[in-house]
Amino acid sequence: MEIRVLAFAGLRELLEGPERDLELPTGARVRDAWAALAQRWPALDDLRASTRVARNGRIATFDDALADGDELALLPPVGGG
Amino acid sequence: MEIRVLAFAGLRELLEGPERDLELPTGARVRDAWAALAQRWPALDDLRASTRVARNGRIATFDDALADGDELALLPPVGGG
Amino acid sequence: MFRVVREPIKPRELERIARAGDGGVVTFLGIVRARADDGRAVTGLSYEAFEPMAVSVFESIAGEVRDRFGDVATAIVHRVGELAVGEISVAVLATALHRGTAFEGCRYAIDQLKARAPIWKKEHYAGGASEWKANA
Amino acid sequence: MFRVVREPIKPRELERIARAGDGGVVTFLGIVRARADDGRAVTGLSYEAFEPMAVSVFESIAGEVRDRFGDVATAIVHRVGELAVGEISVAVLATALHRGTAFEGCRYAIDQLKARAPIWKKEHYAGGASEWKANA
Repeated sequence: MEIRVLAFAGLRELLEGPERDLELPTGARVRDAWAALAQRWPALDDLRASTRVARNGRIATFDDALADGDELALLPPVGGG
Repeated sequence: MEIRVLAFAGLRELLEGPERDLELPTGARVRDAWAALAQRWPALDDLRASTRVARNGRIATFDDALADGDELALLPPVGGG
Repeated sequence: MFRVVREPIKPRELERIARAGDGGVVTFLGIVRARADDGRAVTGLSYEAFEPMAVSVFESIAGEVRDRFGDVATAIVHRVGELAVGEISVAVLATALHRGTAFEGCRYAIDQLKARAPIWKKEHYAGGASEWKANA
Repeated sequence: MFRVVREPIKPRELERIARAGDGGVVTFLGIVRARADDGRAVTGLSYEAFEPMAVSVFESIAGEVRDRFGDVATAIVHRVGELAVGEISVAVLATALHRGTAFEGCRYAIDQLKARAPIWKKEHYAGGASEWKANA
């Protein structure tokens, strides 16, 4: 299956762009998407504890299952206001 | 001596105008000015407890002495905001 | 900026008091309501003030805001005359480095203004009656 | 009114949400400061947002304001893109029958926005360095 990864702020810079399409095996969870990205960008490993994720616009956990066509947003610590 | 009385809101309406010049004996206090006004407008008697006074722009008491040329403001309960 | 004015209040003018270091600006606007506290329909309000003393009370309140909450600049503008429903009767702006002090300063200033400023309000009701109304 | 915008924020536009019965309107404006918390001179900020989720968080916050404080209407507008020192980054307006609920609602909304809304800020410093800064 294929998902779309959205990255913001420092994560967007690290991933060299705001969007990445990611091919994952059926049954993959959020943590598998993260691991696939960290394989290519090892600096992600240090950022997992501070990163929240949103699946299709709603806050999710690293244990949540993914489905084909999902949009997975990677959210660094926020700084709005 | 002569003082000027300023009246606001309901007191202004009661005294039929925003300003009244008042002739008082030397040594008169705020309470004497009030009594002189209440002689002409007896409805003032009911309002004394709720009225604050300012002498030359500063909050005063009914015991304060007056001097020639003073400006005595009669302040009903406030309603600003 | 401490003023009693006859013309409509322009809230953004109060922002002029903000300093270069300020990061939070809190504004309170009082609006003429269409209903009195007792439910009667209000057609408009008249405000009057003992103007020099009102301005001096505004200045005192701003000083108390600094004493209590730190480095906060405060502006207070109150309108007098005839006001229609929906118009702004008072604007209080507090500006500070951080939002907490701006919120606290603005709240203190409007609470004190309502309790102490020599300003009076007459409510005009549908049907023609009117009444001077003190703050509770 | 819940928006993420690129153009300068016009705070008075948020007043449109006021209802006929409202007597108190409280507005918070966040302003770009010339100094970072660590004292470095700031030449400007870049904000970016996950826009649909940010708007949805603004709506959730406004619902929480009603649940907690009663009949308060809330508007939230956050700017993104490049902002200069002194410009408005965020405007939060709360309007209610009485001022107490408007103050509480506005304060809750900006506090929650800062904690939860998917919006990020990069500080640009004199000399050319820049850094993403999370809220404390």
